Amino acid sequence: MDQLITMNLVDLCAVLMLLTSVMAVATTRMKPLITLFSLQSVFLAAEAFIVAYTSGESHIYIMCGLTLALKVVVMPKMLLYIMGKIHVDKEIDLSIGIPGSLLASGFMIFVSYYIAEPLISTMETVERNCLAISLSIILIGLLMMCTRRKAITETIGLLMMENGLFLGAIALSHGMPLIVEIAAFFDVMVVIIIIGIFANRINKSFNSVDTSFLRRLKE
Amino acid sequence: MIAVEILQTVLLVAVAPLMAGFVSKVKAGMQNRPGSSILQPYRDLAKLCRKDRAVSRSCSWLFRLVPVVCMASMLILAAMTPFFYTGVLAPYGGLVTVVYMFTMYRFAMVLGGLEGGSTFGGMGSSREMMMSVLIEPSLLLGIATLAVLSGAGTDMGDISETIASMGIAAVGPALILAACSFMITLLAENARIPFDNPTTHLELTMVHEAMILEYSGRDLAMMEYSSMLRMNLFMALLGSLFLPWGISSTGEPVSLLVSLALAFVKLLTVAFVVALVESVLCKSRLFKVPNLLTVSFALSLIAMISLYIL
Amino acid sequence: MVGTGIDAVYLILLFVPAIAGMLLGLVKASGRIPVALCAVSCVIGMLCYPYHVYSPDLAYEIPVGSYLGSYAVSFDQLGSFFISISSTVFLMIVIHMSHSGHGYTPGYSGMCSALFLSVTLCMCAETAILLLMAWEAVSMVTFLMARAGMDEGARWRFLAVTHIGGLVLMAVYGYMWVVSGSGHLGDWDGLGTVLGQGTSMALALLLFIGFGTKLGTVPFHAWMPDMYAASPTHTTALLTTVCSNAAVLMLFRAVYSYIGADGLTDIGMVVCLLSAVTALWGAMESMVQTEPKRILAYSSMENMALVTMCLSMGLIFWNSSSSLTALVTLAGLLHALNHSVFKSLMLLAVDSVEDVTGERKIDRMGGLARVLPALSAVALVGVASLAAIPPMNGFISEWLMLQSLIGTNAISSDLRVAMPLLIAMMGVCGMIVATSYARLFGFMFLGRPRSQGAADPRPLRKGSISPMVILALLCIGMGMLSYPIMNVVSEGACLTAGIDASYRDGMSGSLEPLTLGIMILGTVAVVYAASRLLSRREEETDTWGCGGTLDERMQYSSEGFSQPIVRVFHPFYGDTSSIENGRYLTRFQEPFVKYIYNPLGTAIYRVSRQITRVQTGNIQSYLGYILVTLVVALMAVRLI
Amino acid sequence: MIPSLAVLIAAMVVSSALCIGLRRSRHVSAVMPACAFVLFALCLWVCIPVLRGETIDDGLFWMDPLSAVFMTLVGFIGFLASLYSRAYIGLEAEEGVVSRKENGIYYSLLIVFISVMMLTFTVRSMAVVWLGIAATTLVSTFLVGFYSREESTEAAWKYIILCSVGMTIALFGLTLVYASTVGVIDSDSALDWPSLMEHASELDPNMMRMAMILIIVGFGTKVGFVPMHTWLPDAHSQAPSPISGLLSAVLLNCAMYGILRFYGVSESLDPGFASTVMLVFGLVSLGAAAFFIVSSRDLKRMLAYSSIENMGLIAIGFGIGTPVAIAAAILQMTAHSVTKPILFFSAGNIIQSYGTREMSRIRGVYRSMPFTAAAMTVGTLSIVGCPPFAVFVGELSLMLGALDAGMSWTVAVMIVLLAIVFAGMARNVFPMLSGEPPEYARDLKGFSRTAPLVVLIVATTALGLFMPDAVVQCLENAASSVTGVFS
Repeated sequence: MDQLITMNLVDLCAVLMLLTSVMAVATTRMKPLITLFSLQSVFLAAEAFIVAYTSGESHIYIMCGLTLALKVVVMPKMLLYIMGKIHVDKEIDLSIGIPGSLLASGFMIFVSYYIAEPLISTMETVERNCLAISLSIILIGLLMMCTRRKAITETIGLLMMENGLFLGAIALSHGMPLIVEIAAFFDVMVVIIIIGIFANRINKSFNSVDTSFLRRLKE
Repeated sequence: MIAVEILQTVLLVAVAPLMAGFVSKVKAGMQNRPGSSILQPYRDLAKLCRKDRAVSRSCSWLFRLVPVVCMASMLILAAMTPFFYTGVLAPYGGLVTVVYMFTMYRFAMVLGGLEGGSTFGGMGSSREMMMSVLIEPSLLLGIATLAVLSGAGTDMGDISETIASMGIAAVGPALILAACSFMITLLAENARIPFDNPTTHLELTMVHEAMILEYSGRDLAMMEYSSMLRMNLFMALLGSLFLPWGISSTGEPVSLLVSLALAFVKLLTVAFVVALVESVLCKSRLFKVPNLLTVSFALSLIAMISLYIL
Repeated sequence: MVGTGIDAVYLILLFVPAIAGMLLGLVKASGRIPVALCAVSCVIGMLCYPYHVYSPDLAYEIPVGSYLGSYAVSFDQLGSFFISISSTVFLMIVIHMSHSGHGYTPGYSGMCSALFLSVTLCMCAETAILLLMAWEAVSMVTFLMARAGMDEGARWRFLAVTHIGGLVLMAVYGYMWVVSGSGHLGDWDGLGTVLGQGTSMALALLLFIGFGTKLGTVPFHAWMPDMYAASPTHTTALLTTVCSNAAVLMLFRAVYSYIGADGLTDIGMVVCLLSAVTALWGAMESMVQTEPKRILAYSSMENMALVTMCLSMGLIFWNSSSSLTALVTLAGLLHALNHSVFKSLMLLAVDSVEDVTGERKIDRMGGLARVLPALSAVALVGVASLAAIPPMNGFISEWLMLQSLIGTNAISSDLRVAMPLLIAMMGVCGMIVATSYARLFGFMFLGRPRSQGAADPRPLRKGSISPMVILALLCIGMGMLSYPIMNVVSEGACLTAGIDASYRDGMSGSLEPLTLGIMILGTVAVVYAASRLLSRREEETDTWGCGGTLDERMQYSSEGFSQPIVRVFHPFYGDTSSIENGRYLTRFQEPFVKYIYNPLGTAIYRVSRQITRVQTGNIQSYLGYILVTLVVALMAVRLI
Repeated sequence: MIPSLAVLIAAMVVSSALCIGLRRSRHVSAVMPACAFVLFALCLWVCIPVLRGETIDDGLFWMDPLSAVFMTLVGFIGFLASLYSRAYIGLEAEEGVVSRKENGIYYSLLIVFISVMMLTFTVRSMAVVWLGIAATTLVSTFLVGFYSREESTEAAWKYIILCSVGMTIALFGLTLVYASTVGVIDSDSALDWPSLMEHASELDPNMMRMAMILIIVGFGTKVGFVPMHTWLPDAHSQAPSPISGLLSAVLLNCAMYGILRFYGVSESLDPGFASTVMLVFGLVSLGAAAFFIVSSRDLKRMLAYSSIENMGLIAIGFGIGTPVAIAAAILQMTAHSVTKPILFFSAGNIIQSYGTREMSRIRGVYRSMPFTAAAMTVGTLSIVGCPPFAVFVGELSLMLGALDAGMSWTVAVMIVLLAIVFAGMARNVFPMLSGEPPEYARDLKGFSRTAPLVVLIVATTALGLFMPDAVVQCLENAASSVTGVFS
């Protein structure tokens, strides 16, 4: 019986993560975007906690702790600090408008279900339908990076792709070996730091973080 | 049989000016004027040999070599052509070599024309070359027709022998068409009327004469003699290859005499035809000449193809 | 396997000096050492055929091979004869080069030994990798040797076209390599049966195209005239003689012995047609050029077209009468050899004339025969053999070609109806080419000098006449003594191609070149002696000018000389004539360049402009590309 | 731990620390090439036995001939690049473009970059390989964005964003592979390559197909397959020449190594799938790169496109799939890694002397800089596949492999595209070499500027002309270890 409960809970958390990423695509201002990202990380941590609790894999607890510590608390603060320093205007100008990006993310969800369908039928782990959701979160993250002009939003898109990735890792195989998890985590952190540095340099030279200025190098 | 071959060559060389004289005599007759005697060419040549020559300052050593080369090539050709006996003095290479000897003769004359830097020499050479470009294919096709028709390859002695032995069977469309094309080539090669007026003195119309304008004295004699010899050889070739009946292949004196007589008759008839054409037609404009030569080329092409199709 | 000690000594003597010359040249050693080393190699190369007679199966394999097989050389009869003739020509060019006034850098003479090395390796390579490497090296070294030239575009167009030809050859040899399973060319005989009809025909066509780029077959000839005119004359001489010999030999071996010639009749016909068009086009274009080197470029194109025509006709005759095939292949190969001799003679003569008068165009030359009799005599021999005048070697190979064409009544196939057209083509071609050579010689040496440089030319450099005299004697010698040469070449060709008949019974007429030659020279001597007996008084006058005095401008110009033929063949020439500031100019637009090369170049450039629009510079579209690729790839996998 | 490997890693740590410590002093530009040489020597000490066939297999580390080939290349080109940058950056420092501090940062980043790349090839678990490749991206971002100009910031920005996206996709591919091994291999050694190869047949095929697509697209972004190549020309043209030489010669191989490892697993699971995908990407890259080269105007961008073209050729080699073709692909990879730096280093000399990268404005290099012009000619002739250089042998063996596998259409397409590449390359490079040089062009000489070029030219000629059996044996081992035939 608890098998059923865990499946429902896991699916619930995954769906909530998907919901947050769709809403992130639809926001037009920077602050709600960051809060949505931290919300998504909270759901990811919950997911990890449930899986760890049911499967008894101890190292997933560490994963859950790390996610909570870094992605919910540290990362948003850092982003807000960067935004404050660069006093970027709150407005995110989308290149294809809200209805367009929502439709696109719907298409992405459909595609990932269509692709994951043969895999799910053969898997036996309880969280098998999380695979489709994690793939769609990744694709939506990439979509967000494609349609936003601001450097900060590209970073957040990348982080959302990472969340989808970790959801997949946890759901599919009760988490990858510990060192891999931690390695992936730190890699994400370093990437964010570097992006912060370069965002700063772009801001210094173009006094705006709008990547549409970065058009010089073309054929 | 070497004696007969030598006689044949000597005869060909000796008769050449006679034939030239005969043609001018017939033409004169046609225009009912008395005209000079048949032997006049001999006298002209003798006179020229005795006179000293004037050589332009801007001529080089080649100027003196050209007449010698022309004369030599024609003499060799005389040794190669069967006249009344199928055996020839110099059977080294068949009809193809004959064509290339004519090219040698023409090449030397063109270089001679370009010597001295006179306008007429250049003009004569360039026109001569234009005409020879159009003559060459029909000449080669004519030879190919003969070779394929007789099946005896390109050796002239064998061709005339086999065609003679084939008798009437040989007189098919191929031979007749080839003979006509060869006749036109003969006229074009030897600068006769429809293509070029041999007796003209108007430099702008000359082709053959313009090239030898610079020559004088014994060089001019050699050039004149070689062009007469060329004319004679062409007529002899026409006679012995395209109408070879009666040519003797065995050495007995009787058949030799008969074929000698027949050969002379053929030579005179061809000369008469040439003279007839000259008095009837007039010299055509330079850029009308290609049309006429293309007719000759078409004739020889059809002659050869008819061999395969019929 | 290394034969007896003497074999090893011979090979060392043949290759090591050239390698040393090359390295010395690269390291910019001063002085004439690289040239001397190259000359040593050439001399040893000349002894190649006699040495082959001494020890027939000379072969050697270098222990350390490359990734794709070892480097091995082997000398068969045909290959060693080709090497001998090419090395003789190479030696003459090198001697003339060292005496010529150009003052070539040591790097250039280093390149000469590199070219000798690669050409000789082309002719005697035993493994496919060495052959391909040597072949590409030939075009690369020629490209580098042309550096001193003026026109940049010509050089890289040459490299581009020959490299594309090289790529095609790499594919063909690769295919044969894979089918035969071994890298050694020795055991590649008769792959046609394994390949099957269709593929062997395709391979044969690709081979003709691959080598056509170097020999100048019609669609690929555009680089030739510019390259010949722009590069130094000695590079042109080497390119047109030695490299063409290597190309002809490799083409012959590839088509006749590797693929095996049976069942390739249709390809034979196609290539025959193509070479006929090339020959006609080469002849006609050489009539209207104004620079000697361009005239000789188009004449090379015409001569090489005749060679490819003979080789392709061999394919047509293959299954009907093998004696005719032996005759026609002999004609082709012999013409290639003869061509390398008289073309190098002419190019050296042209170089001396340009060096002496300092003029580039024929319209600015003239009247040199009077001032430089020796040079003009040698050039006359060259021009005569180019125009196939009887005693010379040009005449012999033309005679063989015509014999094989006329002998076609023996073959049964329905293609023989096309033979008369070929005869006619050869006739027209032969005569136009003779005209253009008469024009070349006439306007360079005869008449009155048309420029100050031609009026009082510098004296000819000491010793630069000797190689030309040797080449002239070689022309006459190969013409008169061609009987033994014909036997050697035909025997080698039959050995390589597996023809069992002798070329003699393919000939429908007899030719004794020696007696013919002696008779011609004898008669000329006799007539000359006789004419001297007559009156020898001579008077110096001016050229007949209808009363007025002629100045040099009243002579015929080279355009004027070729104008009648241009009017007769006007539709093909695409010539436009106009009067500009008092001068009558005719401009010729090469139709192939106008209709094939230019559109092709612009098409590629337009496509590349479209494709580079992908690189928009904005990161959003880059990320979009990744997203689209990912989705498309996943969907593709899911659907298939 | 194997002594040689331990010493190598220790040397890496020490030299990195040394260079970072000395980054303020003037001697760093001398110390760093010495450290690079030590690393190269030690790397040879490690790799030579491995190349002969024995594999190192203990604890975290695992090396087989394939990784040994890559590692030697990294060591060799890394050392030559650092030697060349001594002259290149030295000149920039004199001209004041690069301050003392930046000079130090450059050298410390370079030594870390080389060490990280070397480590990537020694590890057993594919996850750590992924981490290694991600780390190289991070380090090289700063090298690409070394100059403070806007263009190099933009190039670095695009480089980091696109490559991180690629690495994330690849990581998801890794997770799928891990997921498909859940029932088969116990969890802690799940992503180790040897164990993956042993249990390859029991993995779940559908999952592996999806994983393979993600990995090829993910790592393909780093390799520069065409739809995802967009960052490559910008990064290579803005980075300093020694770095762009290093990037295109060795970093692309690093990413290709990641693909090759999974290519082996996928080929033994369902043969034909991974190779078809590689063939498609290879042909698309070759085609697009050919046209890019024809119409490029910037010298270093053209060389970057030629790297894409060569990576396309290598992918075609793996796309064919037969052992002969794989060996040919590895030979082509080695040839490209040895030849491409010649072009970048001589291009560096030309750009420093002429001050512009615009090919139409560079003329007369032959007269102003004879040695660099000679190197440029050799480099161009060898990269487009003229003998006697190595790329000719690589391309010819690729063609033989394709013909052997019966893909004559692929060969035909390859020939046409190689011809266009040749025409484009010749059209751009050779006019630069001839003609009249401007007066401000000066000849740059010096040991550390000419030595790397000479060494590389000798290497590419030797690789092309003579291939002793020992080297051929190493190639065969490397090829067979890709598909895990003998391990």
